[in-house]
This record gives sequence, structure tokens and C-alpha cells, in this order.
Amino acid sequence: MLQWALDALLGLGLLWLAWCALMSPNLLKAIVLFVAFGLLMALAWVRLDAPDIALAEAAIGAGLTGALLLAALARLRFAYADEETVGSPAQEEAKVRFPQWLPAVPLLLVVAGLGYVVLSLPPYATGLSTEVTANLESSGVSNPVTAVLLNFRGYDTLLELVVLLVALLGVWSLDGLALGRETAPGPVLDTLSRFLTPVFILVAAYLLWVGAHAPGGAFQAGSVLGAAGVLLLLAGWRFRAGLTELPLRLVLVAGPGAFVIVALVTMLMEGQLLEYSPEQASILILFLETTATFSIGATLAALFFGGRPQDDKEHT
Amino acid sequence: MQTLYLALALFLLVNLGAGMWRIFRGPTAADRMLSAQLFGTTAVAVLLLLAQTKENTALLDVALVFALLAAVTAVAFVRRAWTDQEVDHDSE
Amino acid sequence: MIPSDYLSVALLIAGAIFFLAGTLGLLRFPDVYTRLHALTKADNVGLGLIVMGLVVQAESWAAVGKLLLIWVLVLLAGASVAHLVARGALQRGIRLWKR
Amino acid sequence: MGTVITKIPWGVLLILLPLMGGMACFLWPRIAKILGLVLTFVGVLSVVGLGWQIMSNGVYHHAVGGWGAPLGINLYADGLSLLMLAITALVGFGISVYSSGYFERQHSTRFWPLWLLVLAALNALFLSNDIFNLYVTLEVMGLAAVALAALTGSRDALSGAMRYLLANLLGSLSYLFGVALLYHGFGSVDITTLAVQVKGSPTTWAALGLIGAGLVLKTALFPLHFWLPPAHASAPAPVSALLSALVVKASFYILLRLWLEIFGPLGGDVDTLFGVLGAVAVLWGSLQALRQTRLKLLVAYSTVAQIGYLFLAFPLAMSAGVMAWNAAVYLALSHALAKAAMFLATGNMLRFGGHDRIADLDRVVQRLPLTATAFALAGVSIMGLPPSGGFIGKWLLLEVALAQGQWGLVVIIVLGGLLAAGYVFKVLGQAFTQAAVMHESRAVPASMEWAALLLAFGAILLGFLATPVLSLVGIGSPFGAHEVMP
Amino acid sequence: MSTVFLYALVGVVLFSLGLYALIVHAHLLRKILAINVMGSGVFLVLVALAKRTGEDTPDPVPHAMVITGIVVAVSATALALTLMLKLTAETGNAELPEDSRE
Repeated sequence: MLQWALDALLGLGLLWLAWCALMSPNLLKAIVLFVAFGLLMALAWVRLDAPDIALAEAAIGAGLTGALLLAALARLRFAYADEETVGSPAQEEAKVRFPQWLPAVPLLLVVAGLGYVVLSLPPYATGLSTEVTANLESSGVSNPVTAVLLNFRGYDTLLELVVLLVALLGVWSLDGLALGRETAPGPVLDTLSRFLTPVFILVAAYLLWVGAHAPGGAFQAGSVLGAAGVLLLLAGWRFRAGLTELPLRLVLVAGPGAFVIVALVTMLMEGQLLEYSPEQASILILFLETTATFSIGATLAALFFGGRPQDDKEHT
Repeated sequence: MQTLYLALALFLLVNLGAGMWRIFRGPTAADRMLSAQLFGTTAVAVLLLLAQTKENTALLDVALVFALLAAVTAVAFVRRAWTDQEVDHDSE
Repeated sequence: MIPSDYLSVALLIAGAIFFLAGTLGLLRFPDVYTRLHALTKADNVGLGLIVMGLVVQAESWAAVGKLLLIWVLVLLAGASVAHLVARGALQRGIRLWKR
Repeated sequence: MGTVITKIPWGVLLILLPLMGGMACFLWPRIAKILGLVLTFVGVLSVVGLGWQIMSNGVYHHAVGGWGAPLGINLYADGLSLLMLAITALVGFGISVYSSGYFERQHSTRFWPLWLLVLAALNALFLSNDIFNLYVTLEVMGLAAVALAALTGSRDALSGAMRYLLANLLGSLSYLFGVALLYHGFGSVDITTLAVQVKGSPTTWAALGLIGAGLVLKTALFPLHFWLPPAHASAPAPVSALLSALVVKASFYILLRLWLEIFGPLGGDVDTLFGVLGAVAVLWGSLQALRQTRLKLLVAYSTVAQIGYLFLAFPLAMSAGVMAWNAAVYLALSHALAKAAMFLATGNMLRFGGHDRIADLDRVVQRLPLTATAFALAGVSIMGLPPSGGFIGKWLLLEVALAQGQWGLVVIIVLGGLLAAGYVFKVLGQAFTQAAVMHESRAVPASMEWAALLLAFGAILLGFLATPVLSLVGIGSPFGAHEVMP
Repeated sequence: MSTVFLYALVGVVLFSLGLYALIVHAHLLRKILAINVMGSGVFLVLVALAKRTGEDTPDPVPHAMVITGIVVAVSATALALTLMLKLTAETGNAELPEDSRE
């Protein structure tokens, strides 16, 4: 009963927060509510026995996306000021193009239809869990989610790392407005970032290591690392000039690059792409996860930074 | 004990819902961010209780990441999104 | 229930009450500074009590360590953020509440 | 010799080489252009190798990770995938040659990595046999395509790219929802496994609705075409060619593949809906193209019309499966070549005259004879005049429609051709006359003119290759499953 | 109603709410938020239904898919935000210009 009440409250809270975030007339409020929505999502993942996703959501959904949105909002107001169109909240108000109820009618039908479909699914279905369990022994790790991500469906993960790289290439090719320098961070923020950075790195290393047999892994570790980068950037730290060129790009490419090389090598040795021999599987997965962690962390921090780092050097 | 953990988690969630009011009401951006901070702290507490009910220590890691990331969002707010135009002109 | 359970229950309930107090403060206090005060104090104590309640129940030292680390991190982040928000609010000229 | 060629895993190389190339171009921008040209050429060779393999050994299988479906991901290539890969390689090589002269240094370093990654995603997409893997390839392709469309940073390019991105993301999420329903309903994401498992049920229909809507949005079928003209018209010329010729075809390919394997055999009236929307798209797109005063928008609206033709095959395939699908594939291939040629030719005119106002095209025929020829030849294929690939495709379609007595579709097919003739001649007519105002002109490198011309020749040449191409598409009988069903 | 279907239905409604907001709002930041909410809805459906194994451990394959999806979502969000900022800098307005061509 209590379980049920908890789930119902969480579900209602999610819907309510989403509705308020999407319909709030004030953009800052919308973003704060969206961050809160992300926090509740993480709780929902826990209730659904998905701690791996809860970790990823806590780091990305509630943390980095929130920081990205807040930073974008700040730059948006700056852009308004630039154009000398007054950045009054009136401009940010939820402008509605046509009668609000018009699209609501077909969408209610969509909800009803999809709801019916979801409810019509059989209450028990094993999916692929039996296959995963049967092959977990030879996958090199004992956390089934990591086994799927890095072994059974490792090819998806390779392409997913490419998606991250593509997003960064896109942001850089747009000449994104790089994070400007702002007022001095002050002693508190300075100390906070000095103290927290090693903690972030330790936690990332821990998550990376623990991912083989418990919830965690490259994405969670990488996003925690990325968050450390974001904190450092916010505290006023900038790329050192010498490191922005090839070294930075090498780190960004390390994850997908190592994946492709491992894919090629395993194909030459075993015959199929990304086919690990069972003895080497765990060490290969650890290698891939480590490089992926660095790349994910660097990419996320660079996405937050927004522009090509050398632009910053040229301007100052 | 299970019942107590669940009941407390439920209580904290309700408590959270009440705190939501401040996000709506404002009046200043700082108030909204403070309530988001409350959200983070309470979510950590709920997570710890849920970890206890599921007897899954991995959930402690989730709480750990929560605690770390809450700071990042808040700092992002203070450093970036907090404009000088102070009082939000709410239409509410 | 064994004796340690009673201690745990007491700590957990006390923690929840502090959370309630923090929320009440957030809702009822008149300006951002007083709300800041209510929130950061009450929540951190509340979380601390809940952490203690769970430490009593913990089965391994690793879990105890993690629980304490979580608390320290929340304390630290909470304190710094409270400072940053208060400083920012002062700099931006939000007036203190006077009776 | 023959054995070595058949042993090299060409299919995997088609994915990995451009992937590595894209990363290398990002790391070392100086060699980007050379590397891009070499790798797209190697891509053509790899497709030839894969074709050799498929012709001698039958369909291509590769179990990634050695697990095999349903646990792992399978790569799969039959005649249909092979043809899509081939057209990607050919058009891709043309685009690379063209781009080597087109971009200035700053844009060049940004173009090559993204372009090679799009190429890798396209190849991965045509080779994938797994609906979730297809989602990931769609995302790589979509995000990279958006970044390329915004490359110039002009106001039009940015708003076009933004619209494109939102449409892309919405389409992907709708598709992913459908994938979720299929997985939870039938326990697999492997297309071959699903083909056996899927039965007609509410889950299946909802999945068809979501996947169909998502892919139709990405393919820009009327009325979900709104994002295409601004994005395709404001991108740099080689990117427009890439988007219109290949990227739009990729989502169409997924739709076709899933229809053939999973949804089509179950019956239902969706094919009629596709047919009606396709017919409206043919008319609407052509009329809009006729109305345009800017050349690039005209060509972009022509894409909307030509996509409509691809969907006309769905209702016709009910009783004449193989032939109707052959027509659709032929149209897709010849449109890829012709439209790429047309956008590249348009790019040449734009560069030469500094504008793309149709009324002010200043004697392009005399000043850029190769480009004008390319545009005219591509136009022949788009109109469906013999001898061209477009002619064969439309002829096959017409034949099926006549055989089935679908007079409405017959009228649409013919009318679409006439309207296409209208907008192609609108451009060519202006190209002969002298503009009222003299314009300063800028030289166009030979590589850019020849790239456009050779692709246009390809579209014409396709008109003579009907027999070999149609026998190639039959390998693995992608359209055969339909026939067996009662 | 079981937990599984409760969360799955919440996912369906979130998807539709996001779609509604995507259609109704003109401001690009809101559209980006809407896309993110839609994504969360799909992820919720994927993971909720994975709990139907009848055992303690849910099906891990959808979990892996959702982790992939979350990373894709944050990548797309970052790109979309940058595009939005560039467009705003060009036009002074964070909305898509009305298409006058159609």
C-alpha cells in the first residue's frame, strides 16, 4: 500500500512538474522546475530497479542538462541586450501561436490510444533477460547493463560515442559563443572547486571501476568527470593555451577512437567486429570504458564551454 | 522497519511538494534556486531511505552523485543565470 | 526490534521533523536571507539525523563511509551555495527584511 | 585473387573507414581534404568489393560481437542495401570532389569531419538489421546533417537548421517509442526475428503509427515536409546535395525495409494513406517549385515532389509487389544522382553569379556550359524523359498503375512529369537569355563543374542499366517475402 | 494497477505533454525543454515495461538502451541550445521566424 502510494505520488509529481515546467510563463522558473523534474526522474529510476539509469540521470539529466540550460538562458539574455531589444521577461513569456486546445484534442486521442496499447501488453515478459543471464559468464563483467552496453550491444555504444563527438563538432563549427570571463569567483567558490574537484575525480574513478559488477560504468563516470569540468569552468578556470589544440582533440577522440581500433583488432583476431575472446573480455571492456570516460567527460565539459577553446585565447 | 522507511520517504516527498510552492511563488530568482537546493537535499534523503528499503548499497552511489551534482547546478545558477534584473515579473 | 532499531527510528523521525521545519521556514519566512537561514540549517541537520539513523543500521564500513561522505558533501555544497546566494543577493541589492 | 577479395569484410570497412577518417580529419585538419577524397574513393571500391562478395556468396551477414541476434546486433546486406550503399558511395565521391573546390579554408576544416561521419552513419544505416541500432545511426546522421546545414552561419541557414533539428529530434523520438513498443511486445529488436514474431495486435499498429510518423517526418512526405525547403535551400551546395540525395533516402529506406519485413505482410490500409499523401506531395511540391523565384528553393521543392513518387509504390505493391518496389527503388536511385547533380549545378551558378534569382540568371549556358548541361541532364531524369533513370522508374510505376487500373495514380504520375518539365524549363529558359543587369562573375573550378556533370550523366546512364540493376536488387529477394503471403 | 503500468502510463502522458508543448510554444528554449520531456517519457515506458520479468532483476537490455538515449539527448540538447543562441544573436529573437515562403 505504502509502496503504491509512493509510486503514485512520484508519478503525479513527475506529471505536475513537467506540466509546470513546460507551461511556466517565466523561463528561469521553467528551467528550475525542469531540474527538479530530473531529480524526480532519478527517484523514479530507483523505484523501477534501474540504478544504472538513476546514476546517469542524476549526473546528466538533473546536473549537466540543468547547467547547460542555465548557461544558455544567461547567454540568451545577453544576446537580447546586444540587439538592444529590451530583455524584458515579457519577451520570454509563453507565447502561444493558435488556440491552445486545438492540438490538445488529437493529443488526448494519442494518450488514450497509447495508454490502451501499453495496458494491453502482457503483464509478464522476459524480453532478452534470459539470454543476457545465460551469456553473462562469458561477457567479462557481472553487471548485466554494462555487459549489454560494452559487449552484447557494444556497437551501439561505439556509435553513441560518435553522437557525442558529432554534437561537439556541430557546436564548434557553429562558432558557439564561448563562455566569457566574468567577475572573479570569490574565495568561497574557489575553495569549493578546489576541494570538490578531487572528490569528483575519485567518484568518477570509483564508478568506472565498480561498473563491472555493480551499477556504474563509463557513462556515469564520464558525466561526473564532465561535471567536474563544468565546476572548474564556472570557477573561472580556462584551458591552458598549449593544451587546446591537438592534446584536447586527442582526448575528445580517445573514446570512439579506441573503440574503433579495438573493433578492428578483434575482427582480425576473432573474425567478427567487437568479438572479444572470453579471457580478454574484462580487460578490453575496462580499457574501452576508461578511454570512453575521459572522452565523455571532456566532451561534456567542452559542450558546456560552448565555443572552440582557442577562440577564448584569441580574444584575450 | 521497511514500513517506516517507506512512510518517511513518502513524508519527505509530500514535504517536497510543499516546498515546490516557493519555486512558483519566487519572488526572487534566488528563492527559486533555494527551493531547488531543498529539492536536491530532500531527494538525497529519499534516496538513502529507498536504498535501505531495496537493501541495495549501489543506491548510495546515486545519492553521492546527487550530492555532488546539486552543487554544480547551484553554482551554474549563481555564476551564469542570475541576471541583475532582480525581481522576476511574475504574471502570477 | 533490537535496541539499535529504536535509536535508528528516533533519529530518522527527528530528521524528518527537521525537514518539515526547513520547508515551513522556506514557506513562511519573509525574505530570502531568513529563508536561506531556515533552509540550510534545518535541511542539513535533518539529513544528518537521517544519515545517522541509517549508519546505525549499516552493514559494512564502506556503507558508513559513503553515508558520511554524502552528508559532508551536502553540508559543504549547501554552505557554499548559501554563501554565494546570500552574497549575490546582497550585491544585487535585495533588501533585508525589517520588521 | 578472387578469394582474397571475397574474404575482406567490405561491409564493416564501409562503416569503420569513414568513421576513422572523420576522427582523423578532426585531429589533423591539414590533411582533411586529401583524406576525405581518398576515403570516399576507397568507399566506392569497398562497395564494389561488397557487391562482388554478395554476387558470389549471396547476402552478407556479420554478427557484431559474435553473439548474433537477438542478443547481439547483426549487419545484413542484400541487393537493396547494396544498391543504396552503391548510390551513397557514388554520390558521396561526387560530393567530395565538388567540395574539395567549394569550401574555403575555415569552412573546409569544419566540413570534412562531419561529412565523413555522415557517410559512416549512412553506410551503417544501410547495413543494419537492428531497429535500435538504426535509431542510433539516425541520430549520428541527423545531428551531423544539422551541423552541416548550419555551416555558413547565415540567418537563413541557422533558422533552416534549427527547424531541421527539431523535426529530426521529434522524428527520432517517435521512432524510438515505436521501437520500445515492438521490443516490449515481441521481445526483440532484430528485424529478422521480429518479422517472424510480429502479429497484428494493438501494439503492432501503434508501433507502425509511431515509427511510420517519425520516418515520414524525417523523409519529408507531405504534409510533414515543412522543414525541408528552408533547410535544403539555405545549406552550402554540397550539403544540399547530400541532404536531398542521400539523407532523406535513408529514412525512406528504413521505412521501406520495416514495411517489407514487418508491417506490410500484416495488411491494413496504411499503404493507401501513403499513396494519397504521395500523390498530394507530387502535385503540391511541383506547384510550389513552379512558383519559386529562387533557384535553390525550386530545387528543394522539387525534392518534396519527387519524394511523393516513392510513396506511390505502397498502394500499388499490394498486388504487384516486386514491380512496384522496383519502380520505387529505381526512382530513389535516379533521384539521388539527378538531385545531387542539380544542387551541385545550382551551387556553381550561385557561385558564378553571386545570387540564385532565377530571373537574373545571365546566359549561364554560354558561360558555364558544363554546369548548364548538368542541370539539363538532371532535369531530363527528374522529368522522367527517356533515356534516363527517372524514365525507367516512372515507366515501371506507370505500367503497374495501368495494369491495376489505378487511373488516378496514372494521372498523377503523368501530371507530375509535366509540372517537372515546367519548372526545369523555367530555369533553362532563363539561362539562355541575357540578364537585364550585368553581374560580376567569379570563376568556378573545373572539379566542381565536372562533379555535377558526371553525376547527371550517371542519372542518364541509369536509364540504360535497367536489366543489371534490377537483377542486382533481387539478390536475397528483399521484395520476395511479400509474394509468398496469400 | 501495478507499478509497471503506472510508470508506463506516466511515460505515455509525459510524451504527449512534451509533444503538446512542442507544438504550442514558439520560444526555442521551451521547444528544447519539450523535446527533453518527450524523451523522458519514452525512456520511462522502455524501463517500466522492462520490469515485467516476474523476478527481482529487470530486463537489462532496455536499461542499456535508455543510457544510450540519455547521452544522445544531452548531445542533441547541447547542439540545439548553441543553434538557438546563434540564431538569437542573428535575429534578436529566440523564435523561429514565421515561414513566409509557404
